[in-house]
Amino acid sequence: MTQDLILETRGLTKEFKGFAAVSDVNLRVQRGHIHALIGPNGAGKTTVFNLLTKFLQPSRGTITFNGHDISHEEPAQIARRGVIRSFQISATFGHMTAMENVRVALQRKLGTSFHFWRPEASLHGLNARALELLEAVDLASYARTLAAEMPYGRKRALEIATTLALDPELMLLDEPTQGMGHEDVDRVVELIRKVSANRTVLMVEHNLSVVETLSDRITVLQRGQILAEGGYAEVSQDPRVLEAYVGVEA
Amino acid sequence: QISDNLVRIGVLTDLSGVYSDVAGKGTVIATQMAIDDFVAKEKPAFKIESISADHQNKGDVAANKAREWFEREKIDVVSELVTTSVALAVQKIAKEKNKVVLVSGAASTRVTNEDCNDVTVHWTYDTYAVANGTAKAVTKAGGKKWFFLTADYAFGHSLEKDAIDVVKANGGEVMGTVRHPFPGSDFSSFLLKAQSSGAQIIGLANAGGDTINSIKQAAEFGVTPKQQLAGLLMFISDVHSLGLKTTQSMYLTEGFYWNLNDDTRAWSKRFFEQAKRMPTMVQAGQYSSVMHYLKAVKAAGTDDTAKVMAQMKKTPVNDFFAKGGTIREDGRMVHDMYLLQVKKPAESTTPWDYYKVVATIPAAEAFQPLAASKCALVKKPS
Amino acid sequence: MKLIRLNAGWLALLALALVAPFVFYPTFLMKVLCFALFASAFNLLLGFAGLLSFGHAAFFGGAAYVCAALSKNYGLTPELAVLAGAAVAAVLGLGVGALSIRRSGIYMTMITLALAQLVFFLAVQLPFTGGEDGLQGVPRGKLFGLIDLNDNIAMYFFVLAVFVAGFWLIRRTVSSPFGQVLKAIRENEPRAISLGYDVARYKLLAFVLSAALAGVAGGLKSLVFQLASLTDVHWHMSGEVVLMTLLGGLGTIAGPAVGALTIVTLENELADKVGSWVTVIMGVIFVVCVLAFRRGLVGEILALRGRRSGS
Amino acid sequence: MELFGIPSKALFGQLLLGLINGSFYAVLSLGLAVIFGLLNIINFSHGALYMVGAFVALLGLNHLGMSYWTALLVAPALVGALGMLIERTMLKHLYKLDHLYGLLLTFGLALIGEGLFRYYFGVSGESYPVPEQLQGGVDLGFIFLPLYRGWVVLASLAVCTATWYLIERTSLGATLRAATQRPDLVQALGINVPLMVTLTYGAGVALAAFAGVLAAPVIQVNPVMGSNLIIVVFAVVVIGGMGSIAGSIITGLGLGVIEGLTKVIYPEASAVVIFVIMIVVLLFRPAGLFGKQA
Amino acid sequence: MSGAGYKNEMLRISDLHAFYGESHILHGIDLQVNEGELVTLLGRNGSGRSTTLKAVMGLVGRRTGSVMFNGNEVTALAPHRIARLGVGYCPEERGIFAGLSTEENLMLAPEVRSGGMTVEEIYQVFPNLHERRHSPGTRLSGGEQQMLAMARILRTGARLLLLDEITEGLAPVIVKKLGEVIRLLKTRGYTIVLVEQNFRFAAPLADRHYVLEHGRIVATVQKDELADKTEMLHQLLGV
Ligand SMILES: Nc1ncnc2c1ncn2[C@@H]1O[C@H](COP(=O)(O)OP(=O)(O)OP(=O)(O)O)[C@@H](O)[C@H]1O
Ligand SMILES: Nc1ncnc2c1ncn2[C@@H]1O[C@H](COP(=O)(O)OP(=O)(O)OP(=O)(O)O)[C@@H](O)[C@H]1O
Ligand SMILES: [Mg+2]
Ligand SMILES: [Mg+2]
Repeated sequence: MTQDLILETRGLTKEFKGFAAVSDVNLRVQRGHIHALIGPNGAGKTTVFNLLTKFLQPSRGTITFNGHDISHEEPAQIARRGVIRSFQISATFGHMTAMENVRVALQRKLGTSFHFWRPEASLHGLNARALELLEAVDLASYARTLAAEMPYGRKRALEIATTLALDPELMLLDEPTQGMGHEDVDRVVELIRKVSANRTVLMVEHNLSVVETLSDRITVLQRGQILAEGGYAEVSQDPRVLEAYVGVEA
Repeated sequence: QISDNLVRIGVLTDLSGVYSDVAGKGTVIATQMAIDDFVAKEKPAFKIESISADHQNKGDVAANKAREWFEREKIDVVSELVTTSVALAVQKIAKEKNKVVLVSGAASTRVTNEDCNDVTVHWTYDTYAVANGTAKAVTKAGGKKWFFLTADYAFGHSLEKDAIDVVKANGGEVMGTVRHPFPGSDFSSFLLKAQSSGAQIIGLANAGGDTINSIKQAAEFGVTPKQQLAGLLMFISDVHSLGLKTTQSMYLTEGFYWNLNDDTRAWSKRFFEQAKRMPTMVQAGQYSSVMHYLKAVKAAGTDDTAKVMAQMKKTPVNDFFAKGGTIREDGRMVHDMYLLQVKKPAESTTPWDYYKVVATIPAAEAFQPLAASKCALVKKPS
Repeated sequence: MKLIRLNAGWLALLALALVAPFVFYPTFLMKVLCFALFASAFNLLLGFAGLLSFGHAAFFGGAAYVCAALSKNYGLTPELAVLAGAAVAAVLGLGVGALSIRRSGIYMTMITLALAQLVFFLAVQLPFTGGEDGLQGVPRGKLFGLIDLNDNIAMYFFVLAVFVAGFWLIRRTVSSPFGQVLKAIRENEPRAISLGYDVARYKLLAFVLSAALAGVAGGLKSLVFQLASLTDVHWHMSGEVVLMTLLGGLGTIAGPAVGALTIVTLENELADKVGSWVTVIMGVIFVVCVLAFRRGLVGEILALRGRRSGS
Repeated sequence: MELFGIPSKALFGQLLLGLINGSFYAVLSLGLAVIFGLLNIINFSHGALYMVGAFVALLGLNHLGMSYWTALLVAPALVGALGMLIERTMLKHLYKLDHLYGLLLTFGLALIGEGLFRYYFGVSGESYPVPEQLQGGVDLGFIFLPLYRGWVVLASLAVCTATWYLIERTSLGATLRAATQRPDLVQALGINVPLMVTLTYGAGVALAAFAGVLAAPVIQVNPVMGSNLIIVVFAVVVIGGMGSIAGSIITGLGLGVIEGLTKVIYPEASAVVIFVIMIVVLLFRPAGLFGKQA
Repeated sequence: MSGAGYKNEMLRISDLHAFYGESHILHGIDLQVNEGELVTLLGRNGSGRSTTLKAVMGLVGRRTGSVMFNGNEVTALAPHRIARLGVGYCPEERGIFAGLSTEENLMLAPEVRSGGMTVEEIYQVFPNLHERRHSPGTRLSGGEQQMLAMARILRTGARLLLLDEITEGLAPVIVKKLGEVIRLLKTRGYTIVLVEQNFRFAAPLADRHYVLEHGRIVATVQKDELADKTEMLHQLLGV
């Protein structure tokens, strides 16, 4: 069967001093899917993200995005290709307002980011869009608040808004709902569904209900290797998965 | 006649830096002594004030200060100016403002050579005088084979050159030279080279801390006394801080030594009472130059720069510092210099009794001959 | 003219600056302006990009030498000489920046310091710098070949004009799109990368800008004092500019200038009176600023105002 | 036999001399590394305290007739105490802030120290005699090695090894390493971090003082002896990469040797060689030879 | 309020206020924990639960009010003194030490009391840690780090454990295991304050729940009241 793959890895491997955090992973993400990457702690999920975005150098293997081999590109380059990630531990610009956080992402497209002679006013054009994005994650009320002063959960939301600002082709979300209150979780789930409309999402998630509701396809990692792959129904029945992940002896 | 009947003397010296022992507070004291003596003896009709400032050996600090003194403080004469960079910088400004400069501490011959001008007098010594003096005398005395340890910057190079010329001129030979970084702290490697060069004399073409450390380490590595050191620019204050044990039997040339004769002893004793140290040649020279300037002002009855300069140049200098010294057209005050050898600890009987006077270098030979001068003021028979 | 639109406060200052030379000692004012520009340039890097360089003397002094040498030996007109100096400083900045930003934090600081020391040794040894003696008697020359700058007042207004221009540029840079990205990088570098920003280039540009402006300041100084010397490249100079910025207020627009004014005044007043204590006093100011006065003069004032409007 | 056009005899001599200077770099950069490793502060006053160490020895000798050997203990003790005072009264308040404040504070302290000593002792300084037990030297054939220089190498090596062992191999060391990363948390786990930090800083500067005493008989003791040296040591530290204690020691010695060689081969460059090496290292190994790669 | 007066009280917090710089986070917390009890602090993100724990350890910028541990006031004490009285703190962000191996991390905290778990026991409970014991602490995965942070304080023999979101980001299998560990600890008579997001995890374990909102305690729910009060809890927490 031929599928339209947006991202594909071949034999992706990362070793840390002999210890293989990720070994020989062939990941195939289909365009338009919400693809969940699950697995026990230490399975290598975050590491996979770090490899895909080149925050870590693969020991072996290739990564192709839209057909280009990106195995040897710089993190920033990859981001500019439209692969944007979020972080497992929230990452915002503490001393900038929520608005500015989002705007910094938006501004890159203007291509004026090296123009030190332009006035700030030249960015005001982006405020409207920035506000939209904040509304999308219910942060409109925080627009003028410094990120550092927002509660953890809201920071994560802001992070997603910032990621969205770049209108990425492929979004990598590392545990987007980690440490969130439940209604925050639901909000984020909604949000992800909304934004996934015209793009691909690859996310690491522990909250199985979230995985269930969202994902079209699931890859289960264990000890750095792919244990199972398929739709939720399939995977959740797979005895090995139950054993290794949910911890139910089958 | 004399601008608001007041003569103001600025002492611009190094009060906190490397040369504060050579010049520093001592020159301020010497200046005040000169003024007091002058007032007491000559009973002038005009008032005299002196102010002093620390130039921290920084050309720009000095330039800035001098400029301010001339423009705002009505200073008639700036004096001392230890370290060449400072002297050169101030000379330029003084010329522009047409004020007198009395250089005592600066070493480079440039002051009265390439950079000479008609408002500057270079009083106490210069690199030619000390390097030449030592090199010539030592070579003549049989120290034919030289090796030079040279600070790697303009000043060191010129010291080295002056000395090498003389050594060669007197039938000596140069076994080698090595350039050490400036400022340096470890000279052992360079001394080792000197040691293996087979030279009898190691000429130290450096100054201040570098000289001190080279001497110290030469002793440590047993370079001395097998080989002899010759300090091309050294002051009694250096010998004092190094001690006789390490410096013994070194050759050096100075323009003044407190223990030359009764006059020098008498003055130095008075100086010592205030400064708690014996005077260096720079400090003695400072007194001498200021005194000469004041006398000239009195004689000329004006503090107009041109007139005073003329007066100073036509009167010979006769005091405890210089006998029959004269100021040349290039601004060089020529006087006898003294080739000295540091005593062995045993030979030193009283505190500060450091030198044996090996020879007196007559004024005529001591300084660079006008013939060789690069000074624009020197009328060459063309 | 941009500056004028900013606000009455700046206007008043400008007016003050225009009459100052007729009241105060021009040379002194010029020194202040040179250092004010130097410090502001430095602050662009430390205050707004969060990069502490301990080697800015290299740019300041390097430019001073170049500017001095050119106008002394080749009779270049002052404006060109200054520009040439700035250009060289920018190139130096490119080199030092490219090397030092490969490491972050205090490491980068030490690297700048070490590289600056390298420049210092070069200045000691290269023939054209006059080594230990420096370059004296640098002609101020005729601005654009017309206005004779040997007249202190004329020189002052030249310096003032350059300062205002430089100051305005810095102010603009900080709020520019570029400034925004710098801030983001300072706040959270990995995140900035993941947004597609090639952080090294932004830091580098900031470095070059800062170096070039420091160079302008250095060039001006060499003309004002008609002298370029080792002082300008010595690490003490690097320390001094840090002190000025710190005292005035890190990351504030006006702070560095205020700091420069204060320090330069202090030095002028103290030099004669207390001699070697100057170093000690500078040290004490450093310590006090770091311990008790981190916002700096301007920072404190702003904070006060903030608190008032806050309550 | 010749190498670089230098009789190997002379060459060995120069290598040995390099090693001697290297020992100073080693002890100083070690002190810096210890302090940095545990307090995340670049101790700019390290040079000044090295100078103070030398002066303690000198003044002790002149005024109390304190022997070199006593000085070797007393100076580090005194300076260490001074360090702890500094830490308790000043540095302590900076840990929550950006590290650069630590650098700036210690820079200020360095200025103060240097200024005070200049004021009281002038600049040309005084020389400190070599202890009589170590006077004279041995002729190794390729060089006349002053006994004292030999002692310098041995003493510094001993001190370095001891320090390394303490930090890398003992559980105390482990605690110290943890404390630098999250002092508040380590403290919440029941360890008296403030005390630990104070002692560490004390120890670090004591090392500087120790180097100062070692240096006193070799070079003129003066107020500026530290300030120029320290920048070179910074370069050494950058080259080594402060990641590892052992690294800073080895780099120190190694660079001393290389510098020594340059003095024979191309003296003019000996002042800058270390900085040049630093550049090269930065180009190829930004984190330094022993630093943890980013 | 909490009827468990007969047991001797271990921790009593009264009118506790905490600040981060300008911002006032806790507005007068009152709660009390008796020996052997397990209480949870529930609440939405940013409600001040972590801050409460930090305040007990003296890790917040500024705090007022009183914290009594075994009857002595500890607000004046430095964190390490508080810990030495027998309080073990497991922070929200785990705080594993980069420079140290997993094992060194584990052995870091000094034993404040006898009767802590032995290293062997700990490795039984957390096999991953045994596997990675020689690798640098921060090279552990998020989850592994969480286990380590937890394990670390079990060794010291502390009697009062302050656990902040220990299940955060953990796979269900691990969460289950942690549940067992907590029960084990209870049977061993440890006193535990548990900050939890995961109500399902906390509910069966706790003797009492405190619900925080905006730095205040807005509800206290005893184990036995759970049934009736679930409604309230639901709309307070949105479970
Ligand atoms: N270091 C800090 N500086 C300033 N404000 C802070 C800091 N840490 C937390 N806060 C604020 O204090 C409030 C309570 O934070 P806390 O961490 O206690 O929330 P929480 O109840 O633990 O929720 P969660 O841990 O899920 O974010 C939040 O508004 C948060 O923004
Ligand atoms: N930089 C590193 N050096 C060495 N080992 C590492 C490094 N980063 C991760 N590891 C190891 O690789 C394995 C996978 O880590 P990773 O963070 O990818 O797990 P994860 O699936 O994200 O777990 P979690 O869900 O807990 O975040 C872990 O065993 C971890 O110890
Ligand atoms: Mg992860
Ligand atoms: Mg929390």
